[in-house]
Amino acid sequence: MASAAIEPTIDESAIDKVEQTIENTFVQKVVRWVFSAAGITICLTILIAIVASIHKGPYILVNTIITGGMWALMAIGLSLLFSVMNIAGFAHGEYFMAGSLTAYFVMQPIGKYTLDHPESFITYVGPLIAILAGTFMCAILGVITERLVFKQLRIRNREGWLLNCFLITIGLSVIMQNGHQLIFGADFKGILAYWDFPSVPILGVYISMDRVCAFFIAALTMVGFYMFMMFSTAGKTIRAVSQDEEGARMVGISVDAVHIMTFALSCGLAGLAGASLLFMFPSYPTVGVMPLYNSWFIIILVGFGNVAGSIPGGFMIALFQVLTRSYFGEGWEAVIPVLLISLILIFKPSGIFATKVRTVWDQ
Amino acid sequence: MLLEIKSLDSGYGFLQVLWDISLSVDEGEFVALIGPNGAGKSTTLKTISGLLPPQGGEILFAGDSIGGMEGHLVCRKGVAFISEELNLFVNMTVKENLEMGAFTVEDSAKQKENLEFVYELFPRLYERENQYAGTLSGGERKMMAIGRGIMSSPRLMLVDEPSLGLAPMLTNEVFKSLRTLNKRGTTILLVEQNVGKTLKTSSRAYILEKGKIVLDGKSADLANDDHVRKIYLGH
Amino acid sequence: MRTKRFLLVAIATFFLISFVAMNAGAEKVLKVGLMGPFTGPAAQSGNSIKNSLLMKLEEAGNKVGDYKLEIIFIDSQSDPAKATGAYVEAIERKGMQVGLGGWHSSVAMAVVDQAMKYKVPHMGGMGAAETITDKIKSDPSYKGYWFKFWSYPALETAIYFDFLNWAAENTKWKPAKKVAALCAEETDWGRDWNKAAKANLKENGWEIAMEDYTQIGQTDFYPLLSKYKSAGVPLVTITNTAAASVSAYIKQMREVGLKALPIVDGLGWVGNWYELTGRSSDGIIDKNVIFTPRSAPYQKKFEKLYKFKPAASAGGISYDAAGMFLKVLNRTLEKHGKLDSESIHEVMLSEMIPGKLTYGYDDGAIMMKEYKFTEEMYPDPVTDANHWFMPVIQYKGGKANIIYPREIAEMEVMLPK
Amino acid sequence: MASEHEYYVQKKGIAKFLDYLCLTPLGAIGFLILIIVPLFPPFNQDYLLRWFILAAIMGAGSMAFDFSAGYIAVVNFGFAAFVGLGAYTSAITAVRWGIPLPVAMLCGALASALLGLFTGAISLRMRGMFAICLTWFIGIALMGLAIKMVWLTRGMLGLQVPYFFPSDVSNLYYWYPVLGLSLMTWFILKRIARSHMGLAFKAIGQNMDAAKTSGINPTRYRIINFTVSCALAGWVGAFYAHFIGILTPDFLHTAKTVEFLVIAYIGGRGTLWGGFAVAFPFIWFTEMLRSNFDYLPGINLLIYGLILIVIMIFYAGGMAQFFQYLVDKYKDNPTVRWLTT
Repeated sequence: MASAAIEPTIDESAIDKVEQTIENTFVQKVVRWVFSAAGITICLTILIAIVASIHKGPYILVNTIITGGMWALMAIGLSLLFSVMNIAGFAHGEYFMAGSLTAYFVMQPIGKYTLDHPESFITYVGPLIAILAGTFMCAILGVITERLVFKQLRIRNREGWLLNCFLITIGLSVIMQNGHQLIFGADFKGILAYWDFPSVPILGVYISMDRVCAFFIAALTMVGFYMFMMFSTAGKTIRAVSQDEEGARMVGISVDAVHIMTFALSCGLAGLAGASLLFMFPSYPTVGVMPLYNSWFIIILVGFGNVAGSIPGGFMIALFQVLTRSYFGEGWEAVIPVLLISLILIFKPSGIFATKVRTVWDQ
Repeated sequence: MLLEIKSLDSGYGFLQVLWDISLSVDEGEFVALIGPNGAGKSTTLKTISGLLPPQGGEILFAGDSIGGMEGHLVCRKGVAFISEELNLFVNMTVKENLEMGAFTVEDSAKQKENLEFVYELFPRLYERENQYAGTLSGGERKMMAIGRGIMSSPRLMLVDEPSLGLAPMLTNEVFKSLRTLNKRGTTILLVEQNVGKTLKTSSRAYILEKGKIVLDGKSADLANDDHVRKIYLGH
Repeated sequence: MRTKRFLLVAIATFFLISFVAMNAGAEKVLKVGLMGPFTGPAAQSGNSIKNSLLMKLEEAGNKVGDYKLEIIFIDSQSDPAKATGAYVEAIERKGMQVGLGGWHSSVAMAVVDQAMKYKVPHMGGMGAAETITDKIKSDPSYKGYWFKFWSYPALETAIYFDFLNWAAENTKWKPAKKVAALCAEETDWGRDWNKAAKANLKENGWEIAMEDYTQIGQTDFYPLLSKYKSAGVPLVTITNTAAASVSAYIKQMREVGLKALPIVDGLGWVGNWYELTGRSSDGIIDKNVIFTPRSAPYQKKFEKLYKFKPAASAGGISYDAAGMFLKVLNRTLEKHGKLDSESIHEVMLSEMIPGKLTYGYDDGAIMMKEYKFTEEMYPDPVTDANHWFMPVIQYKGGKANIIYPREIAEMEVMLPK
Repeated sequence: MASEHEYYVQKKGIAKFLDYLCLTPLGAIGFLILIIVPLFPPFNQDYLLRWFILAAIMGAGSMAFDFSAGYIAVVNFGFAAFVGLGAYTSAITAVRWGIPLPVAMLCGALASALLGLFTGAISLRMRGMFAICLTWFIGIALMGLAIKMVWLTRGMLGLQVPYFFPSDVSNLYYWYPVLGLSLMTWFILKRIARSHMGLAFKAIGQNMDAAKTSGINPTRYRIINFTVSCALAGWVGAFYAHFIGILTPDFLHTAKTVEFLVIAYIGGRGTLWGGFAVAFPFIWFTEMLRSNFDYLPGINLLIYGLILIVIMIFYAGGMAQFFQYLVDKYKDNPTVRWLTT
């Protein structure tokens, strides 16, 4: 990985002074952020969401917030994979599928039990067990893939790594889809609901308990993920490897271990998304395609490898889609947001929140 | 003998850069490796630190063979490598970078002690504790990299071209800190192009040309050697 | 070395796989091709079709007279191009002589040409779009090579609106304004369905407020349903061949609290609809073939054999199609003393299309009173209360109940206030 | 076929003519075999011919794909959409205005070329993954449009496309045109690749910055490359449409792109011929799997994925690399040298 070039030494104290005066107050900081590219887009998105909600009804805002969270989770995993290992994953949707499949099989007996014992605490906790099972299953699957496939490639051939990995993930996706079909059949394996309670009215829009919970799961996971990355040693090693692999090796970090961890984390997040959305997307071989596309839209929109950017990105894509559906009709959400992202790409060729770290993506 | 290299061959794929290199560094020494551009100085350090697998020969560190060992394991043995590109974690703060440097140190008291020592050595880093490494100036980056190396309490420190791209004043400061470090007990193997200053600072030196060691000896002796004077010191 | 080994292994696998199962029998056989989407997004329906056809043929011992029936599977993969390739291969390489089954209209549109080209009669396809009917009617040389077992939407949807008219007159359901929102999947089926529904609704004085086409496999209908809710439409319709979509639509409709009368065409196309929708399916209006007591043994056997619930539409109708197919074969054997594409086609042309050879309850049909083709209707089956007929049904407590026509109704209609 | 090792010897007679066609004697023999083989049993059965035709179409498509992926290192991940655009344009012009089919096919090629020009132009500032994604998004958008513009494309209802020949003729009628089409695709691409333009492409593909500093204008070359690749894609697609007889938007799906891509990469990227040569055994192999293991639906795709992964891990250079290895091994043998130069 190329690290930033060493700048020629010029009068450093002068720069310090300028920087200090600019970074003086919190308010000034906020103002500066608002006028940065990221600030403008985020503010604009919020504005559009509010205007559209007033025009069409509050469901736009509610829908954006609730679906955005899950897409963001998927995209975080994808983005992490890219920034740490330079793998542009095309099989991420299949981990989503695996997560939902595991959750389905775990939820089956739990659902039967709660039907007989509706007052039991399992009614509340059971779904969480299913979701966690889905997450762990995918984390394990991720580790297996890393060891069996990417480790092998890394040992043998590091030339054209990015493209080779991309193709391998395409192959993985084909294998997992058809493997699911061969082993579990192609029928829709769905559940009725995780938490079978009446809908909750929010801003005059009725939202099922499952959705509310899915949103809270997404939000908590994001916070947890942030804490993990910022404050835990393991998270720091992941960040270190993503910023400078050689450097990480030099300070004694086992890059191999970080790769395993990253894969587990990334696939686990996809599995979590799949498991928590099982009530909406029953598990079947190709269930992951749509979430995969969405998360790709997000990471392209915000810039490759920008993990934090995936969060606003998720909400932006969700908003794009709700808006197109409301204003253009069903089916156009496959066309218009894509064209819009392409347009943004033309003007911002490396995404809106172009990453500061240049990794080897352009090989 | 802390570090002993016996007839080492190394290179990148089909391109062999080092041919039959042998050198040794004693505990507490300050040894320099000098030579022209492309002589293989950085390759030597990379091979020792485990970032590059050797193609032949032996590397012994404190009696154990570390040739072909992975980078992070070499680091755990007590070898710190400060590369030419510095390899800082640019999107982490100075403090986080230093903490990452102490990744292999499990004793938190020791970590704290190291951190205090680094801040004492480079007060500038203390001032910028919460700044991102990517926003540092060239000189500060060097200090940052050396500081990060110190954090792992290494027995041997490999330093690659610390003066590259620095103003003379800053170069002096860096050299001074290396000397302090050496006096404190850390063995140093330094690669430099600034031959004059290096020979003044180091106790012993090797001269590497076209991937082979052509000369070695006490720094003071080498400074008076005809070959060295003619080619490296320019008089 | 590694390269050499790799090459050897590659060549060995290659030959091994290509020479598997290349045997031919010497006894009298009729090679029957079973087509359906066994893989891909519609695989659940495809497997329902496949298993039902297989079951019926096996019940006859896979034999007609002294002819053994050899089964060839043709996976249409929901893709007309791939289906055509597989179909041709089945004819050319495996010697398929007669075809059975099918699900998608676009596949049928492409494959019908091959059936005609190779003179292989095919029946039991459920690709229903009117374009197929038009295509077959447009050229007499298609005649007798393709029999649809599901008639096109325009013939079918009318009953919904008869029901709506009846409901408006005879129940308390009085919509404030006669406005409807139509939603269909973005396929040949969905388009055709909406077209037919629109014509029918307009004729009955309804206005169309919104018309949407959703992607195949879409499961998020929140924005759409919220839109319907804020528009306050009293009638919503949806038709969708993917179980995931249709069940999501219904569940989310309840979540959103939409008060409109829901017509969900095709909820019953998968057997396990109640597992997917639960209580939220209560009150849904559908028009579908439903399992009558007559089909109970079939259902039981299917579930026991294949471990999932058969669908009345894909499975049940296919089961009957196979029954009718066997009847045709027996008749052919009786008439010509042999079974091949030509003689079967002759019987179909001379006895099936004129309506002489039919298949009904007496023959063991489980779904329809009688399957009958006529010169005017061909390639569609005759559609009326005594032949191919689908009543309006309403779901309640996991059971489909006929609510219209009233003569055969099993339950009082539940309508929103 | 043409090896990348060019032995600069004066060529005469047939060799010179073959060289003009960019065929090595081995390549020419290969083509001759392809011409003759379908006339003899067991290869003269219609279903085998159909596979042959499909393989030739896939092969020609993968050549066009490889032209941008292998040379300027921009993987056109919306390739199927360009193929499909050609197919739709050809079908629609033929149906609407009754244009003769060969002319309609040219219209298809033109439409794809125009879109290729546009894509090439707007993707200029992007690199690597971003350029890939842009082409991918254009593909997705095109597919969405094909679904939504029902008045033009009939959407999912499927557009009926006139056949080239009456529907009761043997597939042999299609075989020779498609072979000619492939040969022409090869000829056009290889001539360009051999010219100084081809060198520029390779330079851009290997190192954009170095190419810039050595005075190559990447803008121009990238646009040219993309346009040519897409034009040929459209051309192949148009033929496909008139062979299959029905078009659905699924034809533009990413999964279709993956099919082209897999063939091109197993063949060996940057060689053009690799994809074409591999298409025949590959299509045959996967179809065999599918039809012999029909009780295990999807097994062919599963193995397809496995092959892709194994090739990528162990043989990133694909079959062409292996071929080159063999050629290098026996390069002292005069017959081998004559065959491969």
